[in-house]
Amino acid sequence: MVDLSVDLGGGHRLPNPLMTASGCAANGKELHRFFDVSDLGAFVTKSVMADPRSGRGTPRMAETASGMLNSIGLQGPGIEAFVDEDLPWLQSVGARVMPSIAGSSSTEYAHVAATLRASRAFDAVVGVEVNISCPNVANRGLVFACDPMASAKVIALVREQLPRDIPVFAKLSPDVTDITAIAAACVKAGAEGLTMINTLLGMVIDTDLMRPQLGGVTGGLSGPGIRPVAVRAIWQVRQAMFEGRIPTVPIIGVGGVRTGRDALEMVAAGASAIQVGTVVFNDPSAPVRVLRELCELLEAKGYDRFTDAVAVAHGR
Amino acid sequence: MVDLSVDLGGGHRLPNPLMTASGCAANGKELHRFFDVSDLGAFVTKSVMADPRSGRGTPRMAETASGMLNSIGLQGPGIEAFVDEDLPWLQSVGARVMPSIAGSSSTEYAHVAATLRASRAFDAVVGVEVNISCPNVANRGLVFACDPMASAKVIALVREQLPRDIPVFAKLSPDVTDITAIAAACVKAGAEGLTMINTLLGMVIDTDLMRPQLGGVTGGLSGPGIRPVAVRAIWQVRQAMFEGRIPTVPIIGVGGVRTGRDALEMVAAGASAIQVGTVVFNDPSAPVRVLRELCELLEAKGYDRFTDAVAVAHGR
Amino acid sequence: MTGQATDRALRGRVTQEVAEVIATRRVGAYQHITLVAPGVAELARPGQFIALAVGGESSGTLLRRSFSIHRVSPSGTYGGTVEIVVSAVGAGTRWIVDRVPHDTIDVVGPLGKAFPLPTEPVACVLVGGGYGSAPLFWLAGELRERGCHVEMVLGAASEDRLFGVVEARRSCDGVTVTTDDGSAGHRGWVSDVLPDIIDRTNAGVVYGCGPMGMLESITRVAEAHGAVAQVAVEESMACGIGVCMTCVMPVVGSDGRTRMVRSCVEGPVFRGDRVRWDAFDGGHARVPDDCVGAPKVGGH
Amino acid sequence: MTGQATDRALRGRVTQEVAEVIATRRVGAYQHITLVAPGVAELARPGQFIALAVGGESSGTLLRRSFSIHRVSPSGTYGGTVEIVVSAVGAGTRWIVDRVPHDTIDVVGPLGKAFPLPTEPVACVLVGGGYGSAPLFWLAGELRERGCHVEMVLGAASEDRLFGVVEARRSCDGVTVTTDDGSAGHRGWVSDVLPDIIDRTNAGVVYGCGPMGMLESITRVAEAHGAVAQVAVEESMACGIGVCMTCVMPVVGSDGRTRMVRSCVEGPVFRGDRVRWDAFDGGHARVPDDCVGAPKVGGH
Ligand SMILES: Cc1cc2nc3c(=O)[nH]c(=O)nc-3n(C[C@H](O)[C@H](O)[C@H](O)COP(=O)(O)OP(=O)(O)OC[C@H]3O[C@@H](n4cnc5c(N)ncnc54)[C@H](O)[C@@H]3O)c2cc1C
Ligand SMILES: Cc1cc2nc3c(=O)[nH]c(=O)nc-3n(C[C@H](O)[C@H](O)[C@H](O)COP(=O)(O)OP(=O)(O)OC[C@H]3O[C@@H](n4cnc5c(N)ncnc54)[C@H](O)[C@@H]3O)c2cc1C
Ligand SMILES: Cc1cc2nc3c(=O)[nH]c(=O)nc-3n(C[C@H](O)[C@H](O)[C@H](O)COP(=O)(O)O)c2cc1C
Ligand SMILES: Cc1cc2nc3c(=O)[nH]c(=O)nc-3n(C[C@H](O)[C@H](O)[C@H](O)COP(=O)(O)O)c2cc1C
Ligand code: FES
Ligand code: FES
Repeated sequence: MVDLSVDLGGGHRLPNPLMTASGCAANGKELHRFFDVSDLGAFVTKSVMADPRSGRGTPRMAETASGMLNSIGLQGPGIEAFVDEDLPWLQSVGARVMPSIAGSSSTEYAHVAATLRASRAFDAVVGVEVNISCPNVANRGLVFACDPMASAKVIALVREQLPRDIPVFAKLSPDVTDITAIAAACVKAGAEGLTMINTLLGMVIDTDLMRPQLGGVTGGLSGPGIRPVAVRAIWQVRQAMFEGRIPTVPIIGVGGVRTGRDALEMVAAGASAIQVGTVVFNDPSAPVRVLRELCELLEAKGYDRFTDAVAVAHGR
Repeated sequence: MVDLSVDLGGGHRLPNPLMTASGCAANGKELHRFFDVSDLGAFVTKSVMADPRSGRGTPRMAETASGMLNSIGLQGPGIEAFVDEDLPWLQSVGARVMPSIAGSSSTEYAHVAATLRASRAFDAVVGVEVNISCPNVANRGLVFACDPMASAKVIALVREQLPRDIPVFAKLSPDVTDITAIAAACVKAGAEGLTMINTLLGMVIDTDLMRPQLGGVTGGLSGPGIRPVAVRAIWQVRQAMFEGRIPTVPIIGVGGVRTGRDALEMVAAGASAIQVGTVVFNDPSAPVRVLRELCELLEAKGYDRFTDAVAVAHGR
Repeated sequence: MTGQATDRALRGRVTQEVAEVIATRRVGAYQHITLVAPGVAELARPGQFIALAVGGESSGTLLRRSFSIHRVSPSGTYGGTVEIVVSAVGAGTRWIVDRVPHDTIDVVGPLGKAFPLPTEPVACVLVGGGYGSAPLFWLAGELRERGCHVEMVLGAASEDRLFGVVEARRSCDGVTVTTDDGSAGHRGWVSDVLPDIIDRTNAGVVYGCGPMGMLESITRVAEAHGAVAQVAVEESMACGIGVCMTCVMPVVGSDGRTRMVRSCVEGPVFRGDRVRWDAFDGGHARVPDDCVGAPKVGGH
Repeated sequence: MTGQATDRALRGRVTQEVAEVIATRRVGAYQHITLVAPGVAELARPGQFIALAVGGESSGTLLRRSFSIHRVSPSGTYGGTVEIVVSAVGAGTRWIVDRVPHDTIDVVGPLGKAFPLPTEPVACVLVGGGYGSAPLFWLAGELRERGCHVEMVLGAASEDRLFGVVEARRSCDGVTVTTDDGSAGHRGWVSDVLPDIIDRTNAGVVYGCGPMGMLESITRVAEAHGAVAQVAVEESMACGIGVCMTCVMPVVGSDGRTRMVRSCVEGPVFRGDRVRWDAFDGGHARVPDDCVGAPKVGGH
C-alpha cells in the first residue's frame, strides 16, 4: 500500500492529498450523499465573505469546450451562518476542513478570518485558503490576485488573525503576466502554501440573442481545457522555489483534474495536494475516484510514499 | 446574399472575413489541396524570421482536452526564402496574403519587414501581422507581448518599413494581467489593427516518463478550449475602444474557432475578421466551412452586411 | 443555504449508475427513452429528474443534461427502468437521442423535490407544455389513487410537439388540448382554457411543467381562481446536485424574504406564488433589490 | 520547406470523406477495420496513411489519428474500401476500435509519400514490427508484379502481436517470424535474422515499418549488407497534412545537409541512411547542431 499521507504545515497530517475545490462542492452535505466527505484529505468550502450575499443574476453558467464559465458572484450565507451551521456539520461527520475566505477589502478578509478563528468548530480546520481573486473595492475593482502588493496585504492581515498551527494558503489567479511574482509576494507576506489555479477570465456570447450569455458578462473558465495552464503555473512556481527565488512551501494543484493521471501530472509538476472542481459536476464522486486512480498509478509505478512523487518531473 | 466584404485598412477590401491563423496553415500549398486558398479573405502565413530556423526538438505537441500544446520554436526558411518562393506562389494562385513576421530583437522585425517590402510579390500583401509573442533576447527572453514598451518599439519600427497602405496588425498574447494596456501601446505605436489571441502558455507532463512531454518543456495552448479567453480579450479591447481608451482599429479574432457559430461569437464581441487555426488539424477545409456556416447564420439572422454584425453584443 | 428546505431536500437518497438503453422510440417531435436504472427507479417520486452524462470518457461536453422522469417501473425483466422524453435541441440532447438499445448512459438521480401531494382528495389540474407533460401522467396516477379528480391540459406550439394525449385520456378524468397554431385541440394557450377548468372542477391545486412564461401564467390564473400552483421549473444547471449555485432563482421563503435558491435541490418544483416572476426577463433573472444579500447601491 | 521534396509530395492528390465502417474484426491483439472510402481507395499507394477524426461533433479530442493503409479495393459492392489495422493504446484508438458496422468515421487521405518501388526486379526484404506489417502485404504484391523476389520478416513481442503471418506466406516468397519471448518463430529480434536473409537473397532493398528502434537497426543491417533501407516512421502528428510542423525529424537532404523535415508529407517513408538516428533518444529527437537553422550557442 502506498502511504498517501501528506503534511501541508501546522502539523496536521492529512490521510491523503485529495480535496474538493472551493465553490465546486458547496459545504459538504450535498456531496456526502455520494461519498463520505471525511474520506478526503480535506474539504475545501465555498469562499465565504463577511455578510450574506445573493450572488449575481442568471444565467450564471455557460458550457464551453471541455469546460465551463461561471459567474456566481460569491453567493453565500456569510461567515456567521458558516461557523454556526456549516462548519459544525462538517466537524460532526469527521471532515478535515479547509475553509476558503474572501473579501472586498483586506479588512473584510481579516474580519472573516477572526470570526472563523473564534468559532466553536474551529478544531475541524486544518488550514485556511484565501481566495484573493476578488475585486478590491479600494482599487477600482482590480482583483487582489493581480497585484502583488494588494495580495500581500490581504495575506499578512489574515495571517495575523489565525493561530500559528493553521497554515494559510493563498489561492492565485492565472490571469497575470508573471505568477511567480504574486506567489513570491504572498509567501513573503506569510502564506505557508499556495493553491493554483483559480479560473481564467473568459466570456461566451449567446449567438441566438447576440449578447453576453452570462448575467455577469464575463466569468471564470474552469475544467479540463485549462489543465495545461494550471500545470504550467505549478511548474513555474515550483521551479522558482528550486531556484531559491521563492521560499519553498507546499502547492495545492487545481484546474481541470478529471482522472488519477491528471492528478499525478500536477503532482509531478510540483503539487503536494490536489483539488477536484468542475469535474464533480460531471461525476459527483470524482474526488474519491481520482484518489483511488492516483493511488493505483503510484502503486503501479512502485512508489512507497505519495510525497516521493511530488515535483519529480523537475530536472528530468 | 449577405455582403461579406470587409475593409481592414489600407483600402484593401477583402471579399470575406475568413483567414488562416499563422502557423496553422503553413504557407498555402498544403491547404490548396483541400480548397482554393484564394477563396479566403486573406491567407496568413507562418511567422517568418530573418534567417532559416530549425525550430525545437521533438516531441513538439501534446494533445489536451479540446485543444493542444505546441512548441514548434518558429521553424521556417527565413525571410529570403519566403519572399523568393512562398509569397510568389501565393500570388500566383491569387491569394491575398497577410505575412506574419517575427524576430528576437526589434531590429530583426524591422529587417524582416524591409525585406518583405522590397520583394517582387509584395503586391499580393494586404497587411502584415506582427507576432510579438517572441522571446526578446535583449530582455532576458521576456516575450515582447508581455511588455507594453517592448511591444510598442517593435510595432513602431515595423510600421516605418512598410508603405502606408499596408496595415500593420499586432498579434497579442493573452498571458498578461491587462491586455488593454498592451493593445493601447501597440495602437499608439502605429498598429492599424490587432489580432487576438496567440496561444496561452501551458504545459503537459508525460506521466509514463514523469517528465515534461514537450521537448521545449512549456508550449502554447490552442483550440476550442481557449475560445472563451479569446472572446473575453476581444470584448475587453473593443470595450476600451468604445470608451475611448484605445483608438478604434479593426480586431482580427482567433482562438478556438470551430464553427460558424464560434466565428459569429467573436464577431459579436468585436472582431472584424476571423482566423481558424488548430481546428484545421481536425478538418483541413475548416476555414471555408466556417465561412459558409457564418454566411448562413448571418443570412438566417437577416443581416445584409457582415460588418453590421461586428461588435453588436456590446451594450445589449 | 436556507437551512430547513435544503435539509429536507438532502434527506432524499440519490444514486449514480451506468444505465443501459433498452428502448428508444420517436413520439412526435420527441424521443421516448427507457433506461435500466434500478437504483433511480426505486427511489424516484413524480416531479424529480435525472441528470445524464453526455459523450464518452474523453467527451468535451462536461456538464450533465437534466430530464424529468416520465415514469419508473421499479422492477421488471431487466430490473427497474426509468423513462424520459427528450427534445433534441443541442449537441447534448442530440447525442442522447442518437443512443441505440444496449448503449449505456451514466445517470445520476433521482434529483430535486417531487410534486407535493395534497393530503385531502381535492380536484387537481395538471398542465403540461410540450415535453413538460412527461412527468404529469405518473403524478396523475398517484393523485387518483388518493381519490383526487384529475384533469389535464396539454399545450404546445403544434400537434407534433404535444406529448401523451392518448395516455392523458387513459390516466385522467378530463383532458383539454391547446396548440398555438390550432393543429390540434383549441387554438391558443393553456391559460385560455385553464380558468374554466379550475372553476368547473373547483380545483384546489394546479400542477404545471413547461416553459417559464407558461408557469407564470398558470400561477396567475390559479391565484385568481383560488387554487394553489405547484410548478416545475427548468433552469440551466451545471451540477444538478446542489453544489455549484448556477441554477438559482429568486424565491420567497416561509419568512417572507426573497433568496436566490437552487432550483436543483430546493426545486425544480416550487409553489408558483413563491417565485419572483417579476425578476425574469428574456432568459435572465435579476437579483431583486429586496433579496437577502442583494448588492447594495454602490455595489458589493 | 525544402523545395523539391515538398513539391513532389504535394502533387499527390488527397481527399476528405465520411467513411462507413463495413467490417471490423479482432486479429490477435489488433482490430482489422474496413472502411468505405472510394476517394482514398482510388488514390492510395502502399506506404501512405490515412488520418481519422475521433469522436463526434463535440469531441474533446481534436487531433486525428494516423494509420497505415493495409489494403485498398478500388471498387466493390460498396464502392472502394480501405483497410487498416489498429492497436488500441489510448483514448483515440479505443474509440476507433469500438466502432461497429454502419458507424461513420471522417477520413483524410491518402497522406504522405509511398514506398518507392525499384525500377529493376531486385530482391527485397520487407520487415514489419507488430502492426507495422500492415502496409507490407500490398507492397509485396506490387513488388512481385514487377518481378521482384520478396521475403518478409515479421517480428513482435509475442505471438498475439504479430500481424498477417498467414497472409505473408500467401503473398511472399519466404517468411521469417521472430518474437521477443519465442512464442512464435525465432526467439529474438528481426535484426537477428535479417543479415542472413539479405545475404541469401542478395536483396537490394529492405523495406521496414515498425518502432523507431527497429527501423534504426534495419537501416544499420541493410547498410552493412549492401542494401538500401526504406523505412516508414511513426511520429506524433497534429495535422498529418504538412501544416503544423509538429511531426518533424532530422533528415539529411540530397545536398548533404540535415533539416528538420515533416514526416507527414516528406515521409513517412525515408531512406534509412538519411535519417539522423543519432538525434533520437527515448522518444525525444534533438535538433543536431549541424542542422540547417539550428540554434547557435547562446541561443537564437
Ligand atoms: C429540471 C429539468 C428538467 C428537464 N426536463 C426535460 C425533459 O423532460 N425533456 C427535455 O427534452 N428536456 C428537459 N430539460 C431540458 C434539457 O435539460 C435541455 O434541453 C438540455 O440540457 C439541452 O442540452 P443540449 O446539449 O441539447 O443543448 P445546448 O444548448 O447545447 O446546451 C448547452 C448548455 O445549456 C444547458 N441548457 C440548454 N437548454 C436548457 C434548458 N432548456 N434547460 C436547462 N438547461 C439547458 C445545457 O444543459 C448545457 O449545459 C429539463 C431541464 C431541467 C433543468
Ligand atoms: C504515419 C503513421 C502510421 C501509423 N500507423 C498505424 C497503424 O497502422 N496501426 C496502428 O495501430 N497505429 C498506427 N500509428 C500509430 C497511431 O496513430 C497511434 O497509436 C495513435 O495515434 C494513438 O492514439 P490514441 O488516442 O489511442 O493514444 P493517445 O496516447 O491517447 O494519443 C495522444 C496523442 O499522441 C499521439 N500518438 C500517440 N501514440 C502515437 C504513435 N505511436 N504515433 C503517432 N502518434 C501517436 C496521438 O495521435 C494523439 O495526438 C501510426 C502513426 C503514424 C504517424
Ligand atoms: C461554479 C464554480 C464556483 C467557484 N467558486 C469558487 C469560490 O467560491 N472560491 C474559489 O476560490 N474558487 C472558486 N472556483 C474556482 C475553483 O475552485 C477552481 O479553482 C477552478 O474552477 C479550477 O479548477 P477546476 O477546473 O477543477 O474546476 C469556482 C469554480 C466554479 C466552476
Ligand atoms: C502548431 C501551431 C503553430 C503556431 N505558430 C504560430 C506562429 O508561427 N505565429 C503566430 O503568430 N501564431 C502561431 N500559432 C498561434 C495561432 O496562430 C493562433 O493564434 C492560436 O493557435 C489560437 O488559435 P486556434 O485556437 O484557432 O489555433 C501557432 C499555433 C499552433 C497550434
Ligand atoms: S445545478 Fe448546481 S447548484 Fe443547482
Ligand atoms: S503533422 Fe503537421 S506538419 Fe506533419
